[in-house]
Amino acid sequence: MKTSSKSGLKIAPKSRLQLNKKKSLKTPKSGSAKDAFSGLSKELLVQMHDLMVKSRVLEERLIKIYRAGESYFWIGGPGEEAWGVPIGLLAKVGQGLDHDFFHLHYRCTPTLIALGMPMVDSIRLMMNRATDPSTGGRNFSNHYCFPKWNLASVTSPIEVQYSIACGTAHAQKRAGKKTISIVTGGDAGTAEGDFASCLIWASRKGNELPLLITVQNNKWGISTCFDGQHGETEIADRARAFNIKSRVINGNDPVESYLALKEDMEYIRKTGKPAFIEAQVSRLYGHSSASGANAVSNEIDCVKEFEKKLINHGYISKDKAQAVWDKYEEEGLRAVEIARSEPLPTAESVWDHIYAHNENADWRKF
Amino acid sequence: MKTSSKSGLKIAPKSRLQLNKKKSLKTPKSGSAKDAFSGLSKELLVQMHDLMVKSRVLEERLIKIYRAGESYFWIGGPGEEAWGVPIGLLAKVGQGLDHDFFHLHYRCTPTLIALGMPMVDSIRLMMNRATDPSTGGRNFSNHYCFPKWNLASVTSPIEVQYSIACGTAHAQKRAGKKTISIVTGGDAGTAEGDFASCLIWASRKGNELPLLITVQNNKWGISTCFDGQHGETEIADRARAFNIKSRVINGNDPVESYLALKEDMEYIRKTGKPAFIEAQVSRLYGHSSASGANAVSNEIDCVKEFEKKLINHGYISKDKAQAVWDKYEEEGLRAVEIARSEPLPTAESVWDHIYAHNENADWRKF
Amino acid sequence: MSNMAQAIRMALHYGETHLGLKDVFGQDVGAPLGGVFTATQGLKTAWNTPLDERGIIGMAMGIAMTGDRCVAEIQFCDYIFNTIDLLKIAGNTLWCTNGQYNLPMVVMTPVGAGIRGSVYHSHSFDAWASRLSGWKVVMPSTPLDSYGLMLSAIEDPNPVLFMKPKALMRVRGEELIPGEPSEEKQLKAMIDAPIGDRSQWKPKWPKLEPHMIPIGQGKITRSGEQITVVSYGRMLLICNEVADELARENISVEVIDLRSIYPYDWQMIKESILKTGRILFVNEDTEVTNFGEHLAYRTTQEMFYHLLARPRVLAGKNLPGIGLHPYLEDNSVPQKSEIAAAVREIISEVP
Amino acid sequence: MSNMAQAIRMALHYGETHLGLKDVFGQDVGAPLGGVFTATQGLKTAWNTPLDERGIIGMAMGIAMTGDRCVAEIQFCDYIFNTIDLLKIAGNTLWCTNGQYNLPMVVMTPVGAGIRGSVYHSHSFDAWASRLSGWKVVMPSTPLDSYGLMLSAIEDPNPVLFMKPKALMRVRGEELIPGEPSEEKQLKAMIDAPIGDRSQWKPKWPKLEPHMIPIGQGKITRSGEQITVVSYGRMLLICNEVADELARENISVEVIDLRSIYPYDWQMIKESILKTGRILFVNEDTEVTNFGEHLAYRTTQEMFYHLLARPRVLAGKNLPGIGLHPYLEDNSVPQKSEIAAAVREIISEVP
Ligand SMILES: Cc1ncc(C[n+]2csc(CCOP(=O)(O)OP(=O)(O)O)c2C)c(N)n1
Ligand SMILES: Cc1ncc(C[n+]2csc(CCOP(=O)(O)OP(=O)(O)O)c2C)c(N)n1
Ligand SMILES: [Mg+2]
Ligand SMILES: [Mg+2]
Repeated sequence: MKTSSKSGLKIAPKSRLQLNKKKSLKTPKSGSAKDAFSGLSKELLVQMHDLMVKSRVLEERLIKIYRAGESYFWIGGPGEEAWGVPIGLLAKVGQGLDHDFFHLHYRCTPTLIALGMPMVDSIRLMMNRATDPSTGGRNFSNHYCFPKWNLASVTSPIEVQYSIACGTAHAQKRAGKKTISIVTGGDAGTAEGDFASCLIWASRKGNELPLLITVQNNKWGISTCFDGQHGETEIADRARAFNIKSRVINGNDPVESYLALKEDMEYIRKTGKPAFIEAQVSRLYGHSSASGANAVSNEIDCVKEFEKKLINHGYISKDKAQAVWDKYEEEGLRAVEIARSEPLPTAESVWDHIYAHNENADWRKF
Repeated sequence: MKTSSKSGLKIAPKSRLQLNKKKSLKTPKSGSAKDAFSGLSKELLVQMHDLMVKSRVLEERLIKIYRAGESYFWIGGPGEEAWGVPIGLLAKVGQGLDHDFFHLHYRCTPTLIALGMPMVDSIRLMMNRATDPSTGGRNFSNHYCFPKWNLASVTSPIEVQYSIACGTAHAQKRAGKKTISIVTGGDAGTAEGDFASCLIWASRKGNELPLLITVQNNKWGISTCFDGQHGETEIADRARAFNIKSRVINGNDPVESYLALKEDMEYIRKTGKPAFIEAQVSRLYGHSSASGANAVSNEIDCVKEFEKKLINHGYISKDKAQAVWDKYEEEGLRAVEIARSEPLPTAESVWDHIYAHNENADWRKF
Repeated sequence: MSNMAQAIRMALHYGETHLGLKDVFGQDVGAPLGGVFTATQGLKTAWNTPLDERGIIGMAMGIAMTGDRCVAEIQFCDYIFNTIDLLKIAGNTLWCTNGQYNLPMVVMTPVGAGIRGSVYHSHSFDAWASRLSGWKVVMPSTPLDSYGLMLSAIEDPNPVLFMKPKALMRVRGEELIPGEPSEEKQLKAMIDAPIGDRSQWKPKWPKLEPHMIPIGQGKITRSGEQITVVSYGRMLLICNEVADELARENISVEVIDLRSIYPYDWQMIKESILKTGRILFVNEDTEVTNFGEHLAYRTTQEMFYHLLARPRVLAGKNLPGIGLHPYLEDNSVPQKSEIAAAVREIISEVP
Repeated sequence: MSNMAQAIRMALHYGETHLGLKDVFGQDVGAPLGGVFTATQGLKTAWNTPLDERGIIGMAMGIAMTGDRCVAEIQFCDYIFNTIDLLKIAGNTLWCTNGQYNLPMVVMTPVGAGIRGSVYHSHSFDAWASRLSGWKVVMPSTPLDSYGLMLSAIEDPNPVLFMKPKALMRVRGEELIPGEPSEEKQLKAMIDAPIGDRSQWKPKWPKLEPHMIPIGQGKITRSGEQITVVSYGRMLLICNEVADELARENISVEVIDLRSIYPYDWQMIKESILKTGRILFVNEDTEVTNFGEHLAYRTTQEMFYHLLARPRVLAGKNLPGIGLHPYLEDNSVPQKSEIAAAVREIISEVP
């Protein structure tokens, strides 16, 4: 008998878990391009496309790194670009109570890209480099942390971010700078009590919190599908019960996402009260590398759809669009090379940062 | 300095915490007595009055025992008689999956009385006698446990009964005997995640549970009042979000309680699906002995109100009513004497019943 | 002299006026009650939360993430056990983020038996807490220490668990809090909420002075030569009593109030053992996988050749709970007589 | 030979066909996945729950209250820490009701490091679990033991925590499960779910025989004379390897697979120490307030005058988490070389 410790975390690696779930593709609305994109400017649309592609290319690069055996585990956000990018674009970004706070789950690469994270920083995390700015090689891919953007550390335990977010929102309300906290998470995770806690603490009459509560509903929790696990018609109904402004949107549409997020962020800043958005999104590479990280063919690909629509309406040419993909493909490749050449965390460093200012926490040295 | 260990648990003993909260008393409806009591039979009404008085007299006896220094702590259910007695009367009572299960909180004396618990058993618990059938002198008053009635042990930690109740309901559904589980708890406790868990697990589409979920809303959690802690208009709104049959009732009215419980229990037995009732009740002696166990004057006393109504409608005479109080007053006094003469738990018994069949659990004997 | 509840209240007041403490919150922590042990009466930053321990810890973590200082209360440590995952996250956030997010938060919670509190108002938490890496963990035994440790806890950039021995909340100290009026009655009139209607009441705070007790520093409460007894919280006071009683028989007991469970004052323990050669660790948490066993194990490892007797741990029996009747409770957690007996036994052990 | 995942699956199948097991549930435990480690594939009683650990434990407690048998899974023990209060209640219900309600339930959960699982797929739980009074706690190191312990766990009238060393889930044993076909491939064809569409798949179960391993019984996996090494789970296999390697140098190591953490086989440890005089406890949970410290403390108390060296504990470092990069993980939990070094050190200690 032999213990295996070489391969990364594997969960039933080869089973195919996807049920048929192809949603009908939206055909571009007739009328002017402006109408088709609800009046959003061409610049913004092209920027969103650029960021969505960048995020997608990056995630696919991470998967390739995993497949090449240069990382132990992949989890990430392909399928959430149309939803995640607008969040990063719309928030008031910076450090401290004058800015918005982010409490994101592990599919948040699109938001990070929109915030300005260079690809290499995601790859450093994926490849557990000492230079990984989020965790120093300590944690899984997509477990980002950037205090300079008020981005709380992404945690593996599902849903805990929902109650922590109430704390930053509370401090923001007290500071009075009209800043908000934003929390994201999955549909299955709403079964944890922390989701209910968030709704409760955010909506206390007279003590409401400036909190944008969101759920990315991809209809899956690993292998378990939404149907059969939920009694509520929409997850948003649970927020409505608390008299929270709530809606369900098509998170595969960046325009709808942008407009809904914009309106709700403004509402929160103005009223100091919470809002809730359930965004229907896709999960384009299955749950994680543990389930194979294989591309699925029966869910909407928001990046491709959006690109097609931009091309159809003449906002971008096919070639220009392709060039965006190529540009990031190259950036990704270069980033891998950079990361590969960087140092690994040292064994002794495990004792670092247990206490602030590296105060000793090793009892052998008390 | 000296450590004090003689007095029982005291919480800010002498502060007076009640805000003004007197609700308007209902005057008896005009019309026939049958109408006034929604068609319930005189026998049933008189029986309910009898049990409600018995429960009240018992609780007031427990408080006297506390004041006399013969117990360390009191908590209980004066103010929940109109709600708790019908539960005990309507359930299918017995042991095992052919019968209903009870998961009650610590104000459930009325239900226990309706189930047939003799006063002395409550007093044995209050006085920590070895003969206490619920805990053998190990736990606080009102922490009842009677497997012969499928009555799960009342626990101190708030709200955990809500998820445990899903388990008995699940086993009941599988057994197919149309029996149900009943769970009760307070309004403040609904902020715990377990309340949400219960709604989720009970209402899963296609996997619904035969569970009567209830909340006794007395508008208080110790010193904290309802207002300012809740965003939902009614607690029932939270159950509605899960498409659970839900309603709010006046739990100070035994007739309304009886009819609502009857209808909902039948609905659950028939459909195998959950139902939710929020019952508005009073808390007539404050939270517990820790806050003084003093009678409050600004909340409806459901026993007195019901008795008045019965007298007004000629269902019982003043004298007969008084006789009920006297009968139980005397039974209570006798029961105290019985309990007082009974043995106390022994020091060595702490090692009993850690494992089933008293298998040794003391590591010194491994 | 103030009792421990008043001392903590004064520390929190000092915190909100001098140390940037912005929130003191928990179940029944705000007006009108001011905490089930009155430790938060009259504080301007105190507020009542929903009945949701997980929400309370999450709120504290979020506040700490913004850099604001807060003290969150779990009403009884008996009810903290549904938050262990969050406590672990609070303790590992700095480490997981490679030093980026420290969480300067304080969680306070009453612990221990001694008030006939039955199964769910008698739990201890020190053994559990000692397993929460990334936290600092303290437990005072006197009002002055609770004042000093609370100030240090508020100032500390790390999460600090402040355990309040509930049976000591109304016990008065022998030392004045700096700034406290010397008259007990005067203090009471100034800072205890009145009986009855409190809606108009406001405390009159004394002019308090800072008094920081560094986390990680123990205190020798009785000097002795023959044996070292290490304890904290409620048990510490009993150990003091035992030492005083045995002193009358010319048995010389050194008592160390550890005060901090993590980081702990190993140097103080070590020096004392070098002197006495015999050691007893006393606490009331359950005995299997107990923090005292860690200290005893370490003693065996590092002091083996200095020991005149086996290191000993006296802790709560490994039972599922502490029963209500005194016969049960008293046979579940260490009693004075048992501590005295253990001391005698260890002293009479022939190496 | 089956691997541990298959062995557990077969035990659960035996349970549902012979021991009245009615529910096997948890996140992704039912079809189509059958558990993140495939340990519940093809079981007729397996079902998927909401993503709610507290709900899972509550459900198990309720089912047990009715007398029905169930096995609940927490997907990774890293996610069990929000249920400690419920686990405590499951453990104290019989005691609190003075013997009235026993809860015959099994909770199984993967534990430990060894798969590069980073902070939240590397936690251990044995030290924590040893503090849950009222529970029985087991951790197998081989497929056959996991089969036998699971059957005993299902039959036991008490709550039993069954820890699955996740790094061993795909490791094959050296002994056949009674009834298992001798051909590995044949077993696979019979009970492993196919790749791709599984909607029509049904397992063909071998005719399994009962094989009960009493909870509380250890097993000597290597006989030796110079030192006793006590471990369990993943670490046990490494201890075996160390014993085998040192045997080549004529160092004689006795290895005990404790298998049950509570109740534990003290008689076996004691007898072995009487023979060897030297003892090392190995586990991968964090080292402060560690179950090994309890065993070491007890050894010091009861065997002091038989010891030729200080009892020693080798456990995980007291860190907030286990980092992803191998350099971090390998410096956080005991490695083979460290175990071997500790053995050499203890053996060379001069009494
Ligand atoms: C508390 C907790 N329980 C279990 C897990 C294991 N786990 C990781 S992801 C996942 C499914 C999450 O589903 P959902 O919330 O819908 O998010 P999605 O992955 O679909 O975006 C589970 C069960 C976990 N990480 N944390
Ligand atoms: C988990 C938990 N937290 C805190 C407490 C302390 N506590 C006991 S009763 C109570 C208030 C309960 O209020 P509610 O749920 O409304 O029930 P009520 O007492 O009003 O019937 C609190 C906070 C507890 N018992 N359990
Ligand atoms: Mg999902
Ligand atoms: Mg209430």
